[in-house]
Amino acid sequence: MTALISGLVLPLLAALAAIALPARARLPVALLGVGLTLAASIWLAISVWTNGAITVSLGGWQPPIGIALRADGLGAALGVMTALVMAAVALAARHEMEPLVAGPRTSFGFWPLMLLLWAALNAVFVSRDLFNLYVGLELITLTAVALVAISGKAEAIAAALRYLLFALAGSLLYLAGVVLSYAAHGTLDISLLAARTAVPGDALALGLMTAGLLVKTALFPFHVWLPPAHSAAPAPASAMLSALVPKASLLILLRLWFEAMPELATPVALFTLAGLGALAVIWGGVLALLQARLKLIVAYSTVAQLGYIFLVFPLAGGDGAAQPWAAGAWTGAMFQMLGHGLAKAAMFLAAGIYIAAVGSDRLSDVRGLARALPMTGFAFALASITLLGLPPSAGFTAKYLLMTGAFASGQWAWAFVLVGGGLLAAAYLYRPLTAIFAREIAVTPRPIPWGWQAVPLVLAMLSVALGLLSSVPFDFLQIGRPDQAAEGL
Amino acid sequence: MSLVLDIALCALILGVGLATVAGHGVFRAVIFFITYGLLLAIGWARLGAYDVALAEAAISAGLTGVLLLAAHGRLRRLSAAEEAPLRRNLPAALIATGVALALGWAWFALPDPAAPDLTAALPQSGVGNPVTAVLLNFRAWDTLLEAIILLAALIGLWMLARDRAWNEPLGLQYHARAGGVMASFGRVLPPIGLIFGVYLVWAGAETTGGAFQGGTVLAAVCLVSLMAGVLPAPRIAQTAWRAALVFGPGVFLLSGVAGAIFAQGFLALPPALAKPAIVTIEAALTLSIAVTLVLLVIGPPDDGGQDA
Amino acid sequence: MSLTVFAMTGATLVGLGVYGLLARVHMLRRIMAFNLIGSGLFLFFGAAGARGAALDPIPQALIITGIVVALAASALAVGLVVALARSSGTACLPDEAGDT
Amino acid sequence: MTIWLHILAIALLASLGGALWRVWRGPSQADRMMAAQLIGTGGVAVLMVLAALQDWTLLAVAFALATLAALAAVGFVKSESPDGAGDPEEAPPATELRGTVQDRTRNG
Repeated sequence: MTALISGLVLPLLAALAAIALPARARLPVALLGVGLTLAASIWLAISVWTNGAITVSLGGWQPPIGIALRADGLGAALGVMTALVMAAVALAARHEMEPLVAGPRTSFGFWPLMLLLWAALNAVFVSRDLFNLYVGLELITLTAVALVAISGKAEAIAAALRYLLFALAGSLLYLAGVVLSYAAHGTLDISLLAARTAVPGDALALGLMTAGLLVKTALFPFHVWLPPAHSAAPAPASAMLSALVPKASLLILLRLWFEAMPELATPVALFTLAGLGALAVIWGGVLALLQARLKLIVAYSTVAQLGYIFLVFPLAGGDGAAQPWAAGAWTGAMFQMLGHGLAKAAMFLAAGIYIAAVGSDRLSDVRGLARALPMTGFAFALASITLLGLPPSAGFTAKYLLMTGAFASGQWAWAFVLVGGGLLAAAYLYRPLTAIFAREIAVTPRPIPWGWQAVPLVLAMLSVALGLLSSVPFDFLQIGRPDQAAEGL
Repeated sequence: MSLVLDIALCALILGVGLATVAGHGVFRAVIFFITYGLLLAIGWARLGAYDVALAEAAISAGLTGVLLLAAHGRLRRLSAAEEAPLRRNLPAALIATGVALALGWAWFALPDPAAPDLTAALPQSGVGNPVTAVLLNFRAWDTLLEAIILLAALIGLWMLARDRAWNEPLGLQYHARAGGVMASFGRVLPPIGLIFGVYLVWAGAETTGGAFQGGTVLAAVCLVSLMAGVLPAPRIAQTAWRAALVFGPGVFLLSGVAGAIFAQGFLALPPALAKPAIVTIEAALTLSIAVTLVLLVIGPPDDGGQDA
Repeated sequence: MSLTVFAMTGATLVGLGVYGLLARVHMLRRIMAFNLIGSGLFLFFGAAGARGAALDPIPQALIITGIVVALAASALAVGLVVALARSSGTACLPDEAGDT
Repeated sequence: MTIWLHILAIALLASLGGALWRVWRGPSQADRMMAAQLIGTGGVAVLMVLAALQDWTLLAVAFALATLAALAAVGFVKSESPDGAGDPEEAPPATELRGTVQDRTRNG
């Protein structure tokens, strides 16, 4: 329990201290907060591994009166992934957000916003209360929008405003569903809702919440806000926005469809969700192919990569949940969430290094930079392996498990999406990789400290290691899963 | 007769809502929006939700209105307050009708009310006002995050300042004729508002009131003093202001941690100590909420210059 | 009966807000439309919470939280609109400034 | 007694309807704002009647409404001044008059 609460309290305290303390104390206190929260997240994962899922009733009040928190395998795993990405972001931001480089405004705001975002993500990962999740999502939204706007450029302001528009619309849709479900059942707790007496309004409530969360997850066709927002933010902010923020709304979606109201998962609904995911894979890939800037390619690839995760709905949801292949498909999708997070953060941080080195992320300007900055080029290439789904990366494990589920359940069509998406990813990553590894250097880069260059490399290596050592995370992700799908492959 | 009253009130609310959406002119819409919040507060009074009525009157009708008025003024000076007239938009009308009908259907499909039974829990909560018990005790984690959200919005707002204006005072530099109506108003209102705001926080434990409502009233009088030029505009660099921002959430958070160490868990309040603990937390929160709201309304530092 | 009147008012307000959000392009309009949707939902919620024998305090507390969250979001949105107008001279999003 | 209070509340709401017409009609921004202030006052009156009908704690709501209405009026006056921070008492009368005429042409 202490580990769970520490993951929420420590980043909040560090954020408050970073706001109140004078400028010279800001960076040390923020880095201290990052280190302690990282330790708390790992500690939480270890306690979940040894003791199983951890449940806390806040203030000693049981639901439906109070709010319950619960760290299961998935929540704790996402917490560790978030902690690793945040630690990497902090190490990169030490250089990029230095007052002399970024100016007093950005160097003031970045640290509290980052820490508040972290606290909100951790809060969403463990919350079991639909309204508390709404509050957590709103905190994520406001900090994320501010992080988009932080560069102060005109296109960043427009992108942030569009992002806020979509995110608030999504919040209201979600809130509408929450209102209906409390009005009908008198509880907001996910576990209590699972045991409710079903009423006709439930389908509407679930539909509204799902629609809102899809907007926030930027699933096709609600993805239009994502690429401009993620590419307009400074690189450390983009890394958080792309790797972490969509995972929060996606996790709530999974909790709703697999835990709170699994009996409403009709084949048509599940097919629609996965169909939109498949379209996102294709459409995001095609648009990534057309971009001329590194960060935009990476941002469009987020649209595509998030699409894969939605294949979990028909492969492991509804009637399929009790089938032998469900656990594999479910874990595959979770591997995709974790692997994509690590790899995408590595890519954005690498792009940040290029921007710091040559002042631009146009493919024509980053040509040949692998010669001058070999570690960064290597990091980008390693992260690409995960996005492509090549062995031995986490992306490979994810696609392998999803593919097995598709064949075992006889839903062959989804296998084509996995293969086609992989080919598209190869096509859209080919251009940046050939540019970075070209023989001639287009622009002579400024020197970049080794400590900074190593950051994306470590993240990219972690995304590969997750695939190499997949059996431990596989078992870990099963902790606290809903009972019906506990029987594995 | 009370049904006639409610129907008349709802008709007014709907009319004002329609005028806000459909009428031409952004300024007109802003004014309608202010009256909308006001009528809604009366609606909450009719529903018996007095704490909500207070929040609606203070926050939606009051602060949001001032925020929008100030924004309209700024946009007009940037020649961005004009808008194209509303054209007929059939898809939007269909979606909107669909949403309204779906919600209307959901109302009639609701099963019998199933509110959680609070009779055993309320006496343990330390306060007599059940809404305060929910906000500060049963669901304190929501309320803590809510205070943090206000703070996050303020930090986000400050990020919209231009770099060269960062060290300027926050917001516009208000001035008024010394001894004029505005300046006298700025001196007369604050003492009254101060007492009323403190009363709302104190009363909130047992009857209508609370930290957010009281904080809003305090913010309102503070804003009037600022606008009248009685108070100097704050700067981000001033540590006292930043400390005031984090004081309330900090006290709330640390009292939660104290609950984890000395009582049953995070945010737990032992029944014997619940009342003083809640009043302390509310007092600290009120101060921070008031300061945060003031700074949210006056906006980021502004040197008044134009972008190229 | 009165509760039904308030609930239907809430549902209609949500519809009005949705229309404003989709059909209006000036960003201050859209911020107001958001608040309309939010308050309509809350009105519906408040009416639902008043159906039982005693008034349920939990919806009231959630609504107060929601009102404060809406204010925070509105304040940030208003700041962004002013910043947008300062940098681009319009209070509409780039690809929508021309139409409607 | 309650029936009379109900009738009084309905009559006050009807008067708010009249003020709302003024907000719609304008024509100047000051007209609309003054009408909104009138609605604020009327709203306070309605709440006081409701306080008599339902619960006296509603007086706190009425008082909050009155305080915040004052803020809205100040906010309006400020945002209408040329630099957004001024005060009509400071400006020479001629400028103010011209401003009003412009308002009328813009909104009329």
